[in-house]
Amino acid sequence: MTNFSRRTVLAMTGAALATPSLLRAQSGGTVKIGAMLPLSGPASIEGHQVLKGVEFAIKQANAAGGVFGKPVELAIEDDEANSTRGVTAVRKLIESENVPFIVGTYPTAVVVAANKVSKEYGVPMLSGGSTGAAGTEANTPGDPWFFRCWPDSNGQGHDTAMAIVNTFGAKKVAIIHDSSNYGTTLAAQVTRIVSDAGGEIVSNDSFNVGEADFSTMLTRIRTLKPDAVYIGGWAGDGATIVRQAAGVGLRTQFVGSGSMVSDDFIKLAGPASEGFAVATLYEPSTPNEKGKAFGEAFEAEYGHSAGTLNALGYDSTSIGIEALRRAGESDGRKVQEVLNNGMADFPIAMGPAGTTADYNEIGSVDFKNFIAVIKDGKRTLSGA
Amino acid sequence: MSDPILSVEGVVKRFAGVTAVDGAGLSVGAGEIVGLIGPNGSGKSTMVNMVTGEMPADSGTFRFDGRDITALPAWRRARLGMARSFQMLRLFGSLSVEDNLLLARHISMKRSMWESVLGARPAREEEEAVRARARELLGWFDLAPFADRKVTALSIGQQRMVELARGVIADPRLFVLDEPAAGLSPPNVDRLIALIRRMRDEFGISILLVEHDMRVVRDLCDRVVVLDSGTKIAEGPPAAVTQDPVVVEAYIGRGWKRRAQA
Amino acid sequence: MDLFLQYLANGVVVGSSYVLVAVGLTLIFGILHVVNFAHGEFYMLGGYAGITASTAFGLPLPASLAVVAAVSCLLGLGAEALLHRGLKNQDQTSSIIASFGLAVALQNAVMVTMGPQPELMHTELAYKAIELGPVFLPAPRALIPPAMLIIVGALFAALRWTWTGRSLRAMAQHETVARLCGVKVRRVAVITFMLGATLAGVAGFMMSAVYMVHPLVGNMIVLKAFIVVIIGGMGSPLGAAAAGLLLGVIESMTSAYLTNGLRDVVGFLLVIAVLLFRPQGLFGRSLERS
Amino acid sequence: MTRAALITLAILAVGFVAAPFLLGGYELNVLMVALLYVILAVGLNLATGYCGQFSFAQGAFYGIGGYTAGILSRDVGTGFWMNLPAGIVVTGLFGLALGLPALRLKGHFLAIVTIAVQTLVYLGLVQWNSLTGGQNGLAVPPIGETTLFGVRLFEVTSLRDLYWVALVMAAVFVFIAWRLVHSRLGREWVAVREDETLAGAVGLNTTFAKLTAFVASAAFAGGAGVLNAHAMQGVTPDDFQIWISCMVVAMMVVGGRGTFMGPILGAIALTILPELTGELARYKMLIFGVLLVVCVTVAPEGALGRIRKARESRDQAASGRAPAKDPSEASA
Repeated sequence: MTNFSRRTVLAMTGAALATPSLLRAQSGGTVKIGAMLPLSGPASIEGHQVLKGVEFAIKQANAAGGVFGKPVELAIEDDEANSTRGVTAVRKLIESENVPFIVGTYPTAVVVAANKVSKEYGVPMLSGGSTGAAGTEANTPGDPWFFRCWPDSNGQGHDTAMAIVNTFGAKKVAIIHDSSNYGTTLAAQVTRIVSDAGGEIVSNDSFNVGEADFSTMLTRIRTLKPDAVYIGGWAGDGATIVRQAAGVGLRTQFVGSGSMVSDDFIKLAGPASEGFAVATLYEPSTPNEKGKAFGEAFEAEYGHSAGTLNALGYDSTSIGIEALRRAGESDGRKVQEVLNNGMADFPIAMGPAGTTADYNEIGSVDFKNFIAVIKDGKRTLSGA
Repeated sequence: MSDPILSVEGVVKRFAGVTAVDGAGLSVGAGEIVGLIGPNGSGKSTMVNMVTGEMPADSGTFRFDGRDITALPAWRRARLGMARSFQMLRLFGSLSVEDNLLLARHISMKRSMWESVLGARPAREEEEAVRARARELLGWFDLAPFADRKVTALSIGQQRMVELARGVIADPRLFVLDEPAAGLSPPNVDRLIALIRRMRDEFGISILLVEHDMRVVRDLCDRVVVLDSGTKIAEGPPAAVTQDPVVVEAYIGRGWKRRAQA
Repeated sequence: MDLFLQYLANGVVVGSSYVLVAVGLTLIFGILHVVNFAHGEFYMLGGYAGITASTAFGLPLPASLAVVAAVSCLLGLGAEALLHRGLKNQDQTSSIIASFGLAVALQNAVMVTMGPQPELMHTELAYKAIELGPVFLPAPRALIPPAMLIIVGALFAALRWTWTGRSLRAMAQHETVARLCGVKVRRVAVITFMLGATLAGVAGFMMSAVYMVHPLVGNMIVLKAFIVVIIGGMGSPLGAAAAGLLLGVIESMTSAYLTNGLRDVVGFLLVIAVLLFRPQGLFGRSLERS
Repeated sequence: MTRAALITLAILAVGFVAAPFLLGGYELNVLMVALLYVILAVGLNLATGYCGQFSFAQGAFYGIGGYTAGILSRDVGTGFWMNLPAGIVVTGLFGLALGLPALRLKGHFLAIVTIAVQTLVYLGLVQWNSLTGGQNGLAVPPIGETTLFGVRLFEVTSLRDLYWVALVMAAVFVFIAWRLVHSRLGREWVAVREDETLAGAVGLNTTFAKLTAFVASAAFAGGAGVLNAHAMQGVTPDDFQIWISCMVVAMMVVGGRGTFMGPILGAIALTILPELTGELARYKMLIFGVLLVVCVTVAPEGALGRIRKARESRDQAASGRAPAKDPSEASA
């Protein structure tokens, strides 16, 4: 036993010590970039969608000849939507894979913890779906290390609220949101702005992610006769709510949050999705040329049209790759400089026509969200 | 005889409508070995479990060493000086023989638990003393070579001895033995009888003995209490009680009748 | 009042769906003393099997149902080997850990093969509705309570009047005695698992026309089912039926008259209270805790 | 076992002390996380492995420790060295509260209550916005400068410094666990696990034993939680879901519950191994699930328990069937 346990421990210690050298073995023929996303755990569904956009961007870049004449290779880490794991993952990507930038991640809390570390190393991060304001607010103005090429959830909340009040002329608004960071912050923002604009919030309900039945809540909301119902959360729950609302006879203007309008949503919500509106960062029918081209190429590749999460993964990654190309070498600090000052001319797929990766001093790109409405089972842009 | 160490009066215990013990009582004097016998299902085990506090009684009073212990749980009764063995052997299976004894001695250790956790010298010395005492006792029970052995590695007969040693090490006033001879070979039963007598004679432990083996009862007991259907049907010296026609009827008569019915 | 009835009806519908998942769990828990955390995955896989059969292969409803039952039986067979036979002579909590491992493995296997996006079964029924006085229910929802009644009724009858059913109940009482009375323990265990898995699978299939199915859907389902099993008293299908309806209605009323955010909290508080003050469950007879 | 355990501990100690001089930040980070899990698993082992009281709430206690640090930092302005004892005490009290149901419930009923408690704590962290900051969680300052009576002692700034703090804390907790299980209290825990009725019959206060086991177990998690909060400079509810509890249970089970070294090695192995999956990362969780099932079915006593069992049966064989022979029978 004594011998055995000694041997076991030695083997284990040995394995632990040998790890770095194994992992440091760099492949010479490629340029590595990093991505960190929640691929398991509570946010894995979103993580996988963002990943698709990331992979598509790399595919395109490699088809166009890669960077520095070498193909781009993705080093991917799963952060499990957990800050502790996220910090470890960032260190691994930077130390073991020597990546010059990291696309990631989806949960804002993990972004905040991980970006502290990546900044120490001098490696910038580009949002992998995190939209919470806290991500960019943690940046030092003028020297951001976390870049998000779309407005934060406050911007989305603002645009949504304005659409509810102005485009749809709603006076009485009911709010439903999930208890995630994303849903909660959006709902708070919409509530504030609708009230400021003279609207009345008739109810405010939260639900826990994974809840499947909303019928009672929706029945109660029906009695309040709202002009509009706002849903903050992810697409699956949004589709369920819209379908169940039709089931309980609640027929009014539904407005959702960013990632909700997608073909999946229409498929899942069925005819109940008719008239559903969102303030969104991306729409395949966008007037934005880059976005249109991306949408077509994406659909040709994967057989379904691109959603917001695909688009933002794509944009963050292609911005990163272009910044790397302009930096001239695989160096995180140089890439950060380019991102901070030298990308204002680079068009992106999201946002209105002519949107570029023109980051402001806290690393955010602010543009007006589209208002997308589902008409005849098709996604259309309102007023575009 | 002075005041009894244990006196039990008017105990009633019902299980889902069946009355297992119905107003029975018994007492054990200081230094006395009292047998508790009766046919199967007469309520002996229930009685024992109520005496030691494993099972609450529906009514009745229990006095131990002049003190009313009716409301006390088993562990408080043990701390007052009541030890027991179990009909179905019960030992801390994953621990060594010595540790099994040690645990039974925890109650009389003077040093606080925290001194033990901190590893303070007085606590360590006390534990060493108890270990020495455990080894001494194990020698007494012919178990010295097995002190460090895991208790389940011992034979059933040896495990019975560990149970006795566990009771003795606590320095109890009363030792309740629940069928200690069950499953022992005849030579071992002889040894058991000798050991129990020595426990009383050398350590002054009073004993309440539940037993089926009439030889053990005859050889050891000063007095015998006979239960049948939860009531006391006889009491007295073993020789007298075993001649009592009521007792004979309870054991043999009914047994014979039962056999005839089957 | 009309509104109250609608809330009640919603609660009954949701509660019935809990019952369907929980009856299988309560059998496995009550008869074999296996705490099966993979039960939510039986539900999830039933949903996926049904959707694949009916959508991808275009099978009619009865054939899809047969596919779901077959897949579930296979799952039950495998789960029994792992969680019951494989863990003989081990303490009670081993099944919790092993079934948790099984749940993680199944979830991620589905995540890898089917992808993370939610799926929904489309039926023509979705566009029909039933109105009973003031209560309005879409057809797929309205079908859940009667289906629950039929399934639980059939199960109850089978347990009562068939030899296998009696064997199952005997096992729940005392395994050794049942064995002595000629009950084939192994066979009963396999049947219990297959039955439990099939009930969960069918529930997942039916529910996939109402709620969505995704790889992680089992997490919440299994917790709700455990709440129902404990409130109802383990091993009691009728207790589970009553408790499931009760939980559904309580959740509905919490959502209607308190706040929706507390909906899930109520169930867990109820479980802790029941276990502390009435461990045999609200509807169970006293059970020996050994 | 004791000698082997000491040798193993010594080897581990040498490895962990040498690590900062040999390894880069990533590997050091992994080892620091491993140390946090060591504290969690060793703590859980006190209640579950030694005292036999199953708990799926270790992740909740981890969170309560972290949130105690977060709330104190925010509302009182205290630093790490004040938050650490506070977090341990607060979490210990929560452990006491969880111990109360354990006085009445056993086996899987207790396990399910702990699952309910874990879920409730998570929902509480999410929904009690004013106290916990809801989904956004709380920011926690770094450990930073440490002073004693105004004298600057040292400063924790880099990962390396943090690692040392974690290593010292883990060593202290492991030492405390060692003292606990080798004291009278630890022996009583084992007695309760082995046979609660018998423990009562020999006069042990089983209520006290169970409650102390739960308190100790939770207090360990609380300590780890405070350190994690300051190391991550923040706490969010998602970091303390039931998933973490299950992970800690897995570490303890895979290593060997009720053995001293098992949970330590289990925690280290299950933290390091997933980092080595490389190309298999996509199947990481799938592998983990299968591993858990296999481990419980094939070696339920865990790796170390398995080794110990093998040694015992070998010893028994070597001593020539001694237990079967009863010397008293021979002499009679």
